[in-house]
Amino acid sequence: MTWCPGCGDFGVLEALREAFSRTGLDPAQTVLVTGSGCSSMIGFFVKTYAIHGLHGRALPIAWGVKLANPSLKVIVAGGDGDAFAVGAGHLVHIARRNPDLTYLIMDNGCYGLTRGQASPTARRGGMAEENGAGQPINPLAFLITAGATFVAQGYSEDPQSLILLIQQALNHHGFAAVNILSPCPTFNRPEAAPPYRPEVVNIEATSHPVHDRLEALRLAMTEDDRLRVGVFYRENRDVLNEKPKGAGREDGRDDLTRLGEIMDELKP
Amino acid sequence: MTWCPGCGDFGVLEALREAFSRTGLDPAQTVLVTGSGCSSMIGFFVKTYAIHGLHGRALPIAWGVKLANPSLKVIVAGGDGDAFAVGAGHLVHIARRNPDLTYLIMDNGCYGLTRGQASPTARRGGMAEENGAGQPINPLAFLITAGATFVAQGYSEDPQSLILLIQQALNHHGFAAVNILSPCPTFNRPEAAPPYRPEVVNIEATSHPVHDRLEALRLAMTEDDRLRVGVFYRENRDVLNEKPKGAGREDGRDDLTRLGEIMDELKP
Amino acid sequence: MFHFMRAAMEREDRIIRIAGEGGQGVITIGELLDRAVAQIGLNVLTESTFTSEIKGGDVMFQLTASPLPVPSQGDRLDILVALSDRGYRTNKDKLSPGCVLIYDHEDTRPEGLSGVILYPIPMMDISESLGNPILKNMVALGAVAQLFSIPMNVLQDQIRKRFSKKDPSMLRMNLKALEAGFIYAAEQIRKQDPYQIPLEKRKDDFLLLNGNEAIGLGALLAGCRFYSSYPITPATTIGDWFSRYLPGLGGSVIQAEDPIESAALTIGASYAGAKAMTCTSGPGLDLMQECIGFAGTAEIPIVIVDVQRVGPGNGGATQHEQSDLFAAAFGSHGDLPKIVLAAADVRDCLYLTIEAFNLAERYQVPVILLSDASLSRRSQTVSRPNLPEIRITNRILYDSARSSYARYQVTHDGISPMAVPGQSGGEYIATGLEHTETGSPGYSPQGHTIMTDKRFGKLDTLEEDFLPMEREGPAHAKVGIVSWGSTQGSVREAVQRFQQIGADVAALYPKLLWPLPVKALETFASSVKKVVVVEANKQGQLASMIRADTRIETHGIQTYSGVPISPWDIFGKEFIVRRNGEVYFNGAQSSDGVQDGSQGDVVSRVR
Amino acid sequence: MFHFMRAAMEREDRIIRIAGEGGQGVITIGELLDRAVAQIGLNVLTESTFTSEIKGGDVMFQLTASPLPVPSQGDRLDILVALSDRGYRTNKDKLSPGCVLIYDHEDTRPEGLSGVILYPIPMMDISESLGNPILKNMVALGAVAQLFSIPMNVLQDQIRKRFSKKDPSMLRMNLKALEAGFIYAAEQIRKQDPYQIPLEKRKDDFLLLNGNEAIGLGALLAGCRFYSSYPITPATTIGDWFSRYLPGLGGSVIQAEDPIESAALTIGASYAGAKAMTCTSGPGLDLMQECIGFAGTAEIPIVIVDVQRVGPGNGGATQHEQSDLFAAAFGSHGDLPKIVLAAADVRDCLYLTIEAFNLAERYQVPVILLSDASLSRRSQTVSRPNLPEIRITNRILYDSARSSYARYQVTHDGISPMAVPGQSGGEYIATGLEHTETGSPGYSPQGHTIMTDKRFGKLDTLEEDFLPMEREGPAHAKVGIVSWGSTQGSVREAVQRFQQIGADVAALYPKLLWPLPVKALETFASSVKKVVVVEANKQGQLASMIRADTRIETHGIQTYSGVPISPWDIFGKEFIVRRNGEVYFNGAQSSDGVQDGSQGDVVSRVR
Ligand SMILES: Cc1ncc(C[n+]2csc(CCOP(=O)(O)OP(=O)(O)O)c2C)c(N)n1
Ligand SMILES: Cc1ncc(C[n+]2csc(CCOP(=O)(O)OP(=O)(O)O)c2C)c(N)n1
Ligand code: SF4
Ligand code: SF4
Ligand SMILES: [Mg+2]
Ligand SMILES: [Mg+2]
Repeated sequence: MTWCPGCGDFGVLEALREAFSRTGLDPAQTVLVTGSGCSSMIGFFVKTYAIHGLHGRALPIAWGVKLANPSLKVIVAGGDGDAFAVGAGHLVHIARRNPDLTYLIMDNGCYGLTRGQASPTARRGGMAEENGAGQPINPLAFLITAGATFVAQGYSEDPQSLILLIQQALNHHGFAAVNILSPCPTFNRPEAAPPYRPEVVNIEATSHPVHDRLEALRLAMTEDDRLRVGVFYRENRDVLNEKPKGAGREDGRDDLTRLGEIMDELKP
Repeated sequence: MTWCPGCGDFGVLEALREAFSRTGLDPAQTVLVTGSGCSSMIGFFVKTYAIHGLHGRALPIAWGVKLANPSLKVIVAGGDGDAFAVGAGHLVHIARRNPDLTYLIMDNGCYGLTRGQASPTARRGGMAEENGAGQPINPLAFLITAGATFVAQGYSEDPQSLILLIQQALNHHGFAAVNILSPCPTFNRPEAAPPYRPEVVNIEATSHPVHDRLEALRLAMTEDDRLRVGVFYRENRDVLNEKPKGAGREDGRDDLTRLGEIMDELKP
Repeated sequence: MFHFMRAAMEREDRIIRIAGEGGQGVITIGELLDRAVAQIGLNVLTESTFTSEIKGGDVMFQLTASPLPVPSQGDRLDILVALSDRGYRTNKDKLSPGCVLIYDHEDTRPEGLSGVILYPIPMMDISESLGNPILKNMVALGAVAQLFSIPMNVLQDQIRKRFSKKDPSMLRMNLKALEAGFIYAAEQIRKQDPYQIPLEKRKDDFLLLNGNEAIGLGALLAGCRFYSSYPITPATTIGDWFSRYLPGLGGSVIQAEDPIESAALTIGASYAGAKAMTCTSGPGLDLMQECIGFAGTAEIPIVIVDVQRVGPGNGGATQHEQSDLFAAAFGSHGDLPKIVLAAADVRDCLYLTIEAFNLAERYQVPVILLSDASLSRRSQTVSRPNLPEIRITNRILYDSARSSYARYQVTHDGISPMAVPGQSGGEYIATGLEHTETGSPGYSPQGHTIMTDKRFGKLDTLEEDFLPMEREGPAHAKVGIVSWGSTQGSVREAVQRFQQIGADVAALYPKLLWPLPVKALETFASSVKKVVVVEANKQGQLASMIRADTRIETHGIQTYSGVPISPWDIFGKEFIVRRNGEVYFNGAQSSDGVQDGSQGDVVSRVR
Repeated sequence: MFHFMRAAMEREDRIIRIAGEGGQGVITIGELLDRAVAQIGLNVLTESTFTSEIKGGDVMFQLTASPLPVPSQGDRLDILVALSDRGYRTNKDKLSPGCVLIYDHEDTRPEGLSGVILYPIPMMDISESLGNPILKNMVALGAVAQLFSIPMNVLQDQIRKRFSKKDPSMLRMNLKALEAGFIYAAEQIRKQDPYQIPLEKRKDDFLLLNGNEAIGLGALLAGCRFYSSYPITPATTIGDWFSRYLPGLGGSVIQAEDPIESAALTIGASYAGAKAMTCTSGPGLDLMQECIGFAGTAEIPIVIVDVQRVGPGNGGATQHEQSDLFAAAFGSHGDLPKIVLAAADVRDCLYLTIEAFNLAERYQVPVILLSDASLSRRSQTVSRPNLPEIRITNRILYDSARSSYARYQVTHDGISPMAVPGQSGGEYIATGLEHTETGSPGYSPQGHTIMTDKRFGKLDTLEEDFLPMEREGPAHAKVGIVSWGSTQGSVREAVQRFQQIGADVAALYPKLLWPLPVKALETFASSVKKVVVVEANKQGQLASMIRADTRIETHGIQTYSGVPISPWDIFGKEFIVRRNGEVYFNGAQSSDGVQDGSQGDVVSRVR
């Protein structure tokens, strides 16, 4: 089991491995949750705990993992289909809750596994165009509006920036999403889909005001032939994956005592 | 079967009826599609064709109606839960395809029918707050980013503006959404939820540049105690509910001829 | 068959029904009465119906109080309290000679009731004289207290508990109205009926719970520390329970944005080691089927509660039906092993929820617990659980001392140790693809066969492990009833009546419905001449499953009217009782007259 | 039992298998061969397997060509073409004496094959000498053409059709490689085998289709003018079909963003009057269950095709299984009437799709058509449908001349006229809530009972209306096989073999699976001594449904290995054939030796 020769996902895997090792993640304390798709196979290629296979539900599964054990490092990875087609609703709701998760979206503008149909991010003029496609989703604008507190864009062919972006995402406290252009040479070939051999611009070099949501949106919505790589938006907001504040335990009473109290309340 | 006394949905129903009659809609040519929720009961109170009851799926059902018969006027109505909770994924995808539909969202910040839990638009500090709610969805920013080509906000207690907004939405060629603040006095009482007895500002009076997406987003994201009513954003874009361009029929050949040709292609 | 009715009426239970419209506070005074009567030490069982509109619509609340356990809502009334004329009219058919009617003579004019004892109370007048027309219900409650000797201090206590948090003036008004009703009844009504609420102090320590609360309590006792759901009637209040109590136990509660999300969250939480649950009703169960299939394939234990309502589609959100059994057992595509349990009463809601977690953990499968609309709001007293006695099962964990680990190892019983994130050396991938022992995608013909057998093989010992199942009646009987879910109560009551008249009827109440407890069913069937399956659905879903997996011929009593099956639906309609006390099941619904049992061989297979 | 095998080998069909790895073009040359052989007028049937990885993984393509109709993929090989050593090794067990092996001796060294005729071809060398190592497959195809007399001009034609749109240099290269293979075989290989592809011209006009294309064609012929789906293997290519042909017929095709959306779109389109369909596989079917329940309750006709794959969970996307029957019949919560059909071959895919639309329109219910992974890519020839002969049913429309209209009117047969938007006076609300005749929410006990009976009552006449069902074999037999879906082909072939040896076996192939065709099944069962249900799933899903709804005792042959059941799985493994030609079913899978039929009474109920 492997990807096609030249698949962008190889680059993402390499960058992820490198970022893991630089960040010093303990595989036993790390959970990588993926959905379904070529890109979601990445879970089979790492040595951490992992979950694979429910198309579009990687994010809520991952949030469930994190809620149950906040001490784990939880990473979500998968395709643009997983993130923006079936999974769009979850992304909208989980981003705004800002759990401490890292989401790596491997965006190839198509459904690779099912042989290349247009995904919601399919660029106009690409091979993968289908009936009634409409205007594509702008992944970065989508994530910023949804309420993600760290939004970046990477490129599988630009490993050095990508490693740094993944590292920053892993270190961000809150919901960090990196949309990674990761071409599918089999179904969405560079010569057919112009943005797939793009001129790369690293926005870190510019003076982009990374804490300004509207400026971030403006930049995200700027569409030309160039691929902007870097951190578009960043914010500090309450993180919601920790167990609810004021939760018991701290007061030293054990479960049995608490359960007894609950039952006392249930006397008529 | 009716709504609670004081429910905002009465005002929306009145405005809808008035807008229908001003627009001169033919009930036989009009389909009102709703989901599930108190607000979705509105389908039982009109004299048009209607569909009711699949929570969160009103929009794709409506689009199906329109695709099958583009000559119909198709209106979608329902709650904030229907639109932004279960239905959020559909909204994202259908808005960007810009079908010729009118969507009236009756936003009460809660799930009225199931007795008032917080919905994704529940304002902070309202009665309806729940565990892990996170930052609420900003309906207007959501709609604009998603790609709706007409985005407005109304208020059930401001019938005159509301009628005009619904009329404009009905006349818009493309996906027109009106988010209507429609308070639920039973579960989300004005005194508990500050935005529910808001100071109303009509943005039509200001010089808001309605075709500028970023300015529209800026205005949508401006959050204070005032309720801004009016058209936030408007755009002309290809409408995708018509049958695919270049579709047959025009060439005068009948189905039988075409089917015969298709079968010819299937000879080995 | 009137003599059977009389026999039933000689019981010591009292049934009081309050009827009116949405917004009148029917449920409020019903619940106060319920709590008061329970507090003084009686067994209670409540039944209520209303529609899902928030305001308006018929509402009724019924309370049965008895020194003995109350099996079901019964099929008669002793006392009807009509808060409105509509409340009176929709219920007057239930009034038989000897019944009491309490009503407001300003709006209601009872006519043509023979032998019914009438107690008119000017509820609206009194309420308005206190300055608030909304207090009618409390006036009625006061009158009820006076007429049937319910201690006022207990009622006042309950009212204080309920209203104290809200504004104190409300509390005062309500207490005043209660008293006004009491005084009016004492001064103006001459008691003509024999009913009193007996004052018996229960000696055990007990709780008062409805079905949904019992599920919540059961989950907490089982060790559930993660809960997520999306609101849906009649399951919603289980979420309220967890929001109230789970954070205090260090657990997490998430109101998800749709049922799929809640199921996915639950799967993630369980993978991470938490005991996790989600609750829903039919439409939500449909949406969760893909997640259920994933959990089953990846062998992640989860508990799903389905509080059934009228289906199909959105159906009737507040109404009663037992029609999700097929969907629970067969709904997710492919060959998927899972466990389906059904709760018959509030006590079951508590203990079967614990069992659901135990089974999920032991077998690493999705466990679906079926409850229903009636049970969700049925209030019953339950002995206080003794915490140390509760048996808790936890999943078999990977032993990190071992050198190599294959998550899906094919073991002798099919159950493979599970690693939990944090355990070093246990890193594995859980996948919904068919897989090898280590979790890699595995597409070989042998592989899929072996893994399918492994997953199903886990449940081979289930019927022996899981015993809860009740049988009652004689060891051999002409007719053996099989029933499930809350219908059990009415069957139990019907069986009691059959016994009173010396008729030969036994009953079996399975709690494990899937995989079907074949041995127990066949043993039961071999002890009776005819098996009659009683259930509240059209298709005879359990009967169909029994026929599929056993050699038993089944006859069916099915109702699908949105209200629970009553004892009379069983006792009265479908059985032929001969003078000598012998009883036969008459398969043909429309047939009447006494038939000989030997003619009853016509099989009423239910399609 | 080797003599049975020999009997089978005397048939006139030829089975050629091409095996290799993903990316080698196995499927490409398989399809070219298929089309060429079909074009010269033979009956064909193909079977292929591969995994869902895009590159790499085992791939095989098998073609059976015969002057007679080909019922199944069979269970033997005549010719194996190995494009790689792995392709050789995974298939060598299939080679028996007299078979031909074509391989590249540079990478493959066949050993220990007795009696197999070896034709080594230096495919890679030749390919590389043409400047492109990717042409190995075409070299092999050329050799095959030469060795088994497949007319080169026909193959060249097919290659031109396939490559002409792509770059012309590709086309040239491929033709060159074909020729090189042909020449090499002609010059270097001495033919030792007796195989030739017979040249028989079919007289009828015929099409070559796979199962998914046949579904697409059937839908167009039925009048389907709206299609939406979300890609999912093995259903995806049905979407490709509609994208290609439906717009030309004025219809709409939407690639939805998830399976739920596609089902909702389909419902809306049908409400508006279009015949509408969606296609999916198991995980998508799970997600659609809520929509299916809505359509059933609101009585909106829709057609859902489920191309089954290995389940549960994501299972195996490209692999074969028949395990979604339970989910199709019972998956949506509540008591929901619906119709489930299953296609057995490519012809069925075409005509049952038409039937699915007819039934949906007539009964206003959701109709689920089951196909499967094997069928989805099985290529077969089908006589060209005669358009004017195809019977099309349309929904009963509201008559706008009438003065009043109640959409859900309770009629004698339960079918109520439907209004379509645009019809004045027909305005109504379709709702998933339980409702009255006019569509208002209706919660009365009588109301729900009546409407449930109405919805189920619609299907009372279904079994009489819908006849497609085949029976074969003697009028009375010792063993009667019931089978469904594409397993039918292997059963048919097994029954032919039983007939050849004079054994007493009949078979019934129902196409309507739910509601179960009870009468036909019982008539069949009464004509045989034992009923054996053959299906590719673990639980014996159809067998279970038959036991539930009929008095038939079933025995089961089930495989669940991800590949189709073969004739030998039926003919060889589970039956005991005595010297006199009598045949008994041996229920116990592990038993061996010849048993007397009278001992076979042990019931092998399938759990
Ligand atoms: C419910 C459901 N629908 C459809 C599928 C089929 N499917 C699997 S992956 C996939 C999309 C893959 O696209 P993407 O997520 O972008 O991943 P990629 O293969 O492009 O990396 C689809 C449609 C599925 N597994 N489950
Ligand atoms: C699949 C599914 N989940 C849950 C429900 C229960 N439900 C019905 S309406 C509703 C939310 C109502 O909120 P909203 O859409 O805002 O409408 P409102 O009642 O506030 O007008 C819910 C959760 C359902 N009908 N179906
Ligand atoms: S199909 Fe595309 S996305 Fe999938 S592995 Fe191949 S190149 Fe990568
Ligand atoms: S509950 Fe709220 S939204 Fe529903 S009808 Fe009453 S006031 Fe309106
Ligand atoms: Mg992709
Ligand atoms: Mg709402």
